[in-house]
Amino acid sequence: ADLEVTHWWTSGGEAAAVAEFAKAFDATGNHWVDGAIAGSGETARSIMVSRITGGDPMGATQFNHGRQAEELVAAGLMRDLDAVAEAQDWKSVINPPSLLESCMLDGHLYCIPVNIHSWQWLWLSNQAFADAGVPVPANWEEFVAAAPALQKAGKIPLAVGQQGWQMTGIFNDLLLGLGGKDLYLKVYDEKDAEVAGGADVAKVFKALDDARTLSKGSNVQSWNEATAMVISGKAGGQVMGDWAQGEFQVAGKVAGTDYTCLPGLGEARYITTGGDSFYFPALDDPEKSKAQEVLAEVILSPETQVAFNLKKGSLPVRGDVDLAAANDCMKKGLAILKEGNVLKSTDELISPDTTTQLNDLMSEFFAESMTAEDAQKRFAGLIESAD
Amino acid sequence: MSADGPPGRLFKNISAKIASIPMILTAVVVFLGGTLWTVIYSFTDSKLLPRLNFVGLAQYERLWSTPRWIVSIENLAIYGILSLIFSFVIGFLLAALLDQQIRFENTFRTIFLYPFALSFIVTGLVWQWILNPDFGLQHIIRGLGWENFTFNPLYDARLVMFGIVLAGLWQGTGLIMCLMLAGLRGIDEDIWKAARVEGIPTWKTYLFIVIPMMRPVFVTTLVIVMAGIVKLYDLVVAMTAGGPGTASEVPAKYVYEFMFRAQNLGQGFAASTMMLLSVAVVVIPWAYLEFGGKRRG
Amino acid sequence: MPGAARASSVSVRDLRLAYGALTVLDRLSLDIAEGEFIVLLGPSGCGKSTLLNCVAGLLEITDGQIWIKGRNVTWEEPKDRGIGMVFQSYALYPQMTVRGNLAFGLRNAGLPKAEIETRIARAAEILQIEPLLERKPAALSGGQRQRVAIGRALVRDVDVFLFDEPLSNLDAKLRSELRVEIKRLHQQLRNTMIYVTHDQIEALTLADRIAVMRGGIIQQLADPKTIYNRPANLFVAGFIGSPAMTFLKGRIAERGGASFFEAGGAAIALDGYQGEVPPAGREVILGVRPEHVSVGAEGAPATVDIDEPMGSDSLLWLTFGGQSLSARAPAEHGFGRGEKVGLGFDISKASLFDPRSEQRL
Amino acid sequence: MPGAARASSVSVRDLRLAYGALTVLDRLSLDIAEGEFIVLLGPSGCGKSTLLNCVAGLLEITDGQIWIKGRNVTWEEPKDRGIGMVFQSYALYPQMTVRGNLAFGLRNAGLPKAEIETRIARAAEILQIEPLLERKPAALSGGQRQRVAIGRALVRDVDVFLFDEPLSNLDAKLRSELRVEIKRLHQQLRNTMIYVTHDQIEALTLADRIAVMRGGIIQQLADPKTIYNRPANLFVAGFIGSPAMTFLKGRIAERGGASFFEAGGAAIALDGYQGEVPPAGREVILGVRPEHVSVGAEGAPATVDIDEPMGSDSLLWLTFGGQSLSARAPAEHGFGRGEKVGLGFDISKASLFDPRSEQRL
Amino acid sequence: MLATTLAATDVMGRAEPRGARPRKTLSRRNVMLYGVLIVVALYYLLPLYVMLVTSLKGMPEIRLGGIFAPPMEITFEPWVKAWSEACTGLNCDGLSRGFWNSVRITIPSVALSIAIASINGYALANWRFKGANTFFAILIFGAFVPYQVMLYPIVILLREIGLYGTLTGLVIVHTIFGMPILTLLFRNYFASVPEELFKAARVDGAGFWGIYFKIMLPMSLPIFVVAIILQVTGIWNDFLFGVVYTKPDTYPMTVQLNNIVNSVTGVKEYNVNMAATIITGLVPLTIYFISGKLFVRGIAAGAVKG
Ligand SMILES: Nc1ncnc2c1ncn2[C@@H]1O[C@H](COP(=O)(O)OP(=O)(O)OP(=O)(O)O)[C@@H](O)[C@H]1O
Ligand SMILES: Nc1ncnc2c1ncn2[C@@H]1O[C@H](COP(=O)(O)OP(=O)(O)OP(=O)(O)O)[C@@H](O)[C@H]1O
Ligand SMILES: [Mg+2]
Ligand SMILES: [Mg+2]
Repeated sequence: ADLEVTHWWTSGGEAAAVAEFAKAFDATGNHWVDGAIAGSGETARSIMVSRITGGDPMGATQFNHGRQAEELVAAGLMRDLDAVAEAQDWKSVINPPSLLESCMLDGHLYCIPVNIHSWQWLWLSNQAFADAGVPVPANWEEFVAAAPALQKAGKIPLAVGQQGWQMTGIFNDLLLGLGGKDLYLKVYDEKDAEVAGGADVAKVFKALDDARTLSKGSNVQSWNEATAMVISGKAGGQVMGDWAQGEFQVAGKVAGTDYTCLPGLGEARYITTGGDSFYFPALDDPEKSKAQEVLAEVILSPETQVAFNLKKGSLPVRGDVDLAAANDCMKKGLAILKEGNVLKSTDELISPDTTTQLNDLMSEFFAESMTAEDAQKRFAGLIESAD
Repeated sequence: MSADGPPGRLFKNISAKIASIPMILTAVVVFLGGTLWTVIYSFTDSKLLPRLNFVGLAQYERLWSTPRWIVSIENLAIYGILSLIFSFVIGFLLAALLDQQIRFENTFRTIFLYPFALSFIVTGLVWQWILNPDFGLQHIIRGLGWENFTFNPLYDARLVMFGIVLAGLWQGTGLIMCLMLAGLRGIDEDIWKAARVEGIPTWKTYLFIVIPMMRPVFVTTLVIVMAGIVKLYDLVVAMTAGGPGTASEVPAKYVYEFMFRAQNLGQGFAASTMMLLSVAVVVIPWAYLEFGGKRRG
Repeated sequence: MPGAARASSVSVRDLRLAYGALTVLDRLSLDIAEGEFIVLLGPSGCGKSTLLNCVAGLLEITDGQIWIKGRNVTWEEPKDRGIGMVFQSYALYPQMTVRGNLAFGLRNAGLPKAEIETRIARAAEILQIEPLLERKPAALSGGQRQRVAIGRALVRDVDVFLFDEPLSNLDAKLRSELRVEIKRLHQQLRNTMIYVTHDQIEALTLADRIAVMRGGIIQQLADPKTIYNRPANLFVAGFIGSPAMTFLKGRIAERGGASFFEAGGAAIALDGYQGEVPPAGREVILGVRPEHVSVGAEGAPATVDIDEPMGSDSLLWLTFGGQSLSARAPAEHGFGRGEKVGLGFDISKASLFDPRSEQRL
Repeated sequence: MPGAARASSVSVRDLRLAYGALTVLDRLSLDIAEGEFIVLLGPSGCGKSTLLNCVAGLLEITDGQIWIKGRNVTWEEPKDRGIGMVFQSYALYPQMTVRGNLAFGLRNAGLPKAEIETRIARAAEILQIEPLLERKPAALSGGQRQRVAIGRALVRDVDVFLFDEPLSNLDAKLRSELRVEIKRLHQQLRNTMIYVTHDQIEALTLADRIAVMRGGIIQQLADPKTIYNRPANLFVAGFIGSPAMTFLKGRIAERGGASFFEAGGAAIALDGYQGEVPPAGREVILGVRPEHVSVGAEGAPATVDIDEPMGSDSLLWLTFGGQSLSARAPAEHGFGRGEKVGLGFDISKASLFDPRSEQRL
Repeated sequence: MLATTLAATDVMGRAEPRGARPRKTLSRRNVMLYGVLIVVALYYLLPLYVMLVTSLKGMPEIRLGGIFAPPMEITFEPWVKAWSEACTGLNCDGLSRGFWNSVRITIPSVALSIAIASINGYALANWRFKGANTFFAILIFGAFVPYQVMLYPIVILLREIGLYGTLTGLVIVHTIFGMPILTLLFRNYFASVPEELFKAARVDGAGFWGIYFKIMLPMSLPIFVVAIILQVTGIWNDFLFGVVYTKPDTYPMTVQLNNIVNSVTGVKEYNVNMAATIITGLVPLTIYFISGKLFVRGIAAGAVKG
């Protein structure tokens, strides 16, 4: 049957990756109707929610796993996948298991994770540093230290797209990288406002202040434009999730020689396991319902997982697949995953409402002359009222 | 009353009433109903889906303590005042110039009007590009030798609203000009002659005689312009997405994002209610003046 | 009182005005004496307003000259020509009070405040609009508005007044009242006035001389009595007079040394005709006004068609010699349809026209 | 010919019409006989059009009844009332040809094609608009448009014609022509006609009976002669007649058994007055029309102010007994300003009014 | 030019002013007037020029900067790409698909919204039944309501009447949101039609619809032109409703445009974006250029009388 799938994977690497899903699904005799919506997940999600609540649901849709679809599930608009999960024994193959947990509500499975995305990467342009005559840094401190040289060479040290979520990403990475796992969990899991206003987080805000200084002059909007600056050597580096990998790949760059990736910003070797997942709205048409199950199976099959994640630059959700073809950076990520140094992503820990407020705070901080102290004060307040 | 009394009043003009059903439905169900619905749900803690769990004024308290909302309001005020003033002034000036029996009037008018045919998305895109410091105006002028020339409104929090006004004016003044031109053409030729015979300079004639006479045009124009200002959204999204930071946020965007992105319908509805309230404050007295009297229509 | 006798106040010389290819006025000349009241009369579209606007300087002329008070003003701005103008639509500034309307031009000319006040007071007194000074035009009746419009010209203290159909937006009663007022105003001020109208009653009551225009050409320029009693051609004859002059087609006959006008078997003696009676046999048109036809028991026989009572008297529509003819009779009579009557003609007030050239003979 | 004598064609009973709080017509009753030509005359805003629209069914009345041809039509649609209506601005459908305009109502009524053709042909013949049938209104002159508008009412073959100032947009000449035509039409068709105007000449020439209105109230309903010669009150007297009736304030005196009107030292004998002369000492207003004042060398002394020539005769403005008075004189005379003259009054045509009640005595 | 100058001196040479006052073509007034107009016109044309020029350049040339420079080498590649090759997700057929969808959406929406608004305006201006003005005031209030506010109630409304996601639903949404301003225009226009015409038609036995179709409609060309222009522009350019109330295979052109513009593969392909932008704007622009004169006339008829 024809199944419309909505998602916001429209950049070069993403589109190539999603094509793998479509290919595999079409091979089963069904037809993947592509419903890509450009302009970041924020635009797309509002449309998806409207359509589902409007009574005209698509066959399947992307969300970030976590709490974005919580209420839709609670309202009975999504179907559960318990039967398929049982048959395919996903419980044992999905790694880390926390991924499946975040798809569960009241003991039922409502979504399937399709990949693991980690946010904690610093991407560096080897060429930019060569031009500036300094060695490629190995961690955040070195990066900050190298910045003046980059600036002298007419480069922008840190490329940042002008969207709140990108800046929040930087902050969270610094929080986990410089502050460590416990601090991260205290703030986001326990929502401890005192800690959020405390000295440890103050250090993070200091670092964020540096990042702000280093990013002056990056006049781009979207994340992949920022990545393009790194690729072309106009900027020294970018803090961005592993999906940036896809852009380097599409541009034909080789990890290690053309660019360098530092997971956990080269500091603490932790990654968060956010990622994308697919939800399946409840449909009346039994034929389509069947197709939904087929799609779920196909997405999680080992072959598709490998093909998809190689293109996307993210990590597969199955522990049992072979990623020999993976490049340098991916292997670094896989290694951390193996070590079990994984944490829940903020998407799973805080509500979209809080996320939005956080994004606003960060974009304000980056755009204006707000002091680190003020920003922290507001951050603490935000964590206090977070849900 | 006469012996064979009047037929039911309800059936008087029955066709007119039937034909007005779409309008009545739209007015009552969509605009009035939708507004009421929005107001009611603004007192709840609805998240992704609306639910009637009342929390009193909590959403409003939060709204008015959110810096982004305050910024949005300020921005709308800046944009509103600037674009009102400039679109009226420029629109009127252009109309006055075109009214001088010039040659190529059609050509000029078409040039001034064509941006109106484009969507805000397109307008935003083009101006974003022209104002882009690395490609656009700033780049060009620096290239011409003024190395220190800086005109980078879209990435400067203090100037960003002006950049948006610039694009908004480019798109909207053509229509205003058309309205004004129509108004000017509606003014009695004799008034001009009378003023000339009295030796009143042209500018004075415009200022003291013609402009005061164009009140109805100004009212219509005001309605159209204000409606556009309150709804300002696409242009901002296309040009700056609210950035840098939250420097170019506007209320409509706040509403949209809280309803759909932040999945906090209650907050979005509270913000909508505030917007509707301010609109009502403007529209209701106007409607009263316009239709309240015993004027025809 | 021909214009040449007095100093010429306004003089239009060989005026030509064309809108693109359309020539509206061609080689028009007109001399107006100091203090004279000239009325431009003619059907709609004949170029009256155009001529007035040329004099005012509101239209750029194509060729020719315009002199006012001995000065060639052809290239001068309207405000420097020493003219005041009153428009059909009043053209009052709606947002100003009456006082504001009167003062605006003066203030603009930089007159001192006291002087402005004096002039407004004088004009308001002349026009009796003192109680209205603080009202806005919207709160005035038609006649009051017209008076303010005149006042606006008055305060400018000019020598030449131009009126473009100032009364045609008003109803009949008001029109006749204001007509008298304008007449009085002229007698009081003795300015030169050029007054455009297509209402002949206005023309006849107000004018020292009337210029009857058609198609941009002045057909006749003369005092009202001459225009009324000795119209220069068929057009002027038919245009002036209400109810209109009746035209009878016929030919000249001579019987016993006396000339007769003959038509459809009926004959009218032509002695006493003011002008040259053409030779017998010539085809002519006889024009005779209703009030110069007397209806009685005796005279040329005719039949009554309609008796239209008009208050003070009645208008009779008759058939005379196979042609239609109208006559005025005292209202008392009351004639029935088909009644036979006899007609008498006052030939000294009638006119004979050449059917081809349409000129009076 | 009072309405009661014949079958009543249109009957308005206790009509009340209010726009919100503003009552325009209040308890107005009017009976119109079959075939009668009624003119509603009155100043602007007095409610003439309102009354006509009520009869036509275009306005919803507040209270009262309207009967047409013995049928209560108060609640019927305009098209079902058997009326035809002609409007001031012609109200022709601009996008249809003349034929289309005439046919529109008939087609709406579902008449067969042949019948429509016949009726149009007949109306076109009566109104002499056959050559215009295929033109659009924009290509017609004012008079032709008016004729088409009448034709549109004509083809509907109705008993009652309603005219709302059908001639007031036309110029004087055309107006007088069409007036005659409407009169002819009425004589030919003998329909009931209700005709609104504020032009008294129209009223006087056309009407069987005139209803003079003011402020929504009928002041006098009578035939033109009565209205003209014996106006019911000051308002009617002043409103009818052009140039207007002159009013002189004074009081009644008795000398030698004869009653006199005295004002400012001058006296006018009142014998022959049509009506009751009040007792001596009573304050009255004497109304006298200009044409009932004769100007000569002898009579009551007066001084000439203005001599307004009006073609066939002149209007003299005089000072008589300290008050202003106008008189009509033959145009020949020519009086100078300040000239002393003597006046004669035709008292049988004059009226005396009570200054308080303003009613005729 | 020379001839005029000669003629002018000739006139000046005469003793007395005669005929038209000599005027220099380059008088100060004209220089000012046309100077200002031309400068402003340039400001208005600049973005169009930039769009056009950019859309004809190749990416390497764009990277050189100089957005105002004319293309060194004209290429139609970006146009082809924008029309039929640009990708969004997996769909690589550019704007071409969206074009026909837009046509399919625009035509019925324009037709229905104008039909309803003109009937509303007519009923309001000429029939004036009780309470009509109240509804109209609410409607005008609706003109100010940000679309985002109504998005949710309308989603629910359409869901309840089962039209969500259908073309009919979208047409209804456009009709609803076009109604306030259009009704205002039509009402003002019909109110300026002489009332006597309307009365004459009633006496002639035409009813509500008869008068509308046979009398009012044929007289209203200018205002219909204005309405059509406003609606075609508004609906063609609409993004929000198009994206919320349609599905991928019925996405209008603007959604495709947004997708193309926001789907960045490496660097932004400005030339393709500009080409796509121009192509999208072509339909409303054409309508403008064709009917500019009628537009002003219609505006004069519909807007000026308050
Ligand atoms: N601006 C113009 N362009 C072209 N032709 C014009 C213009 N103004 C007037 N005309 C023409 O010039 C002629 C004379 O017009 P004018 O206004 O002087 O007539 P008028 O005698 O004042 O008529 P009315 O009694 O209707 O006011 C008319 O035929 C008219 O069509
Ligand atoms: N729609 C309306 N609403 C309120 N008042 C009205 C309306 N139409 C007319 N009037 C008032 O009713 C009164 C009578 O109006 P009507 O039109 O009947 O006068 P009229 O005698 O026909 O005057 P005219 O000679 O100017 O046509 C006027 O005072 C007018 O202001
Ligand atoms: Mg004129
Ligand atoms: Mg009336």
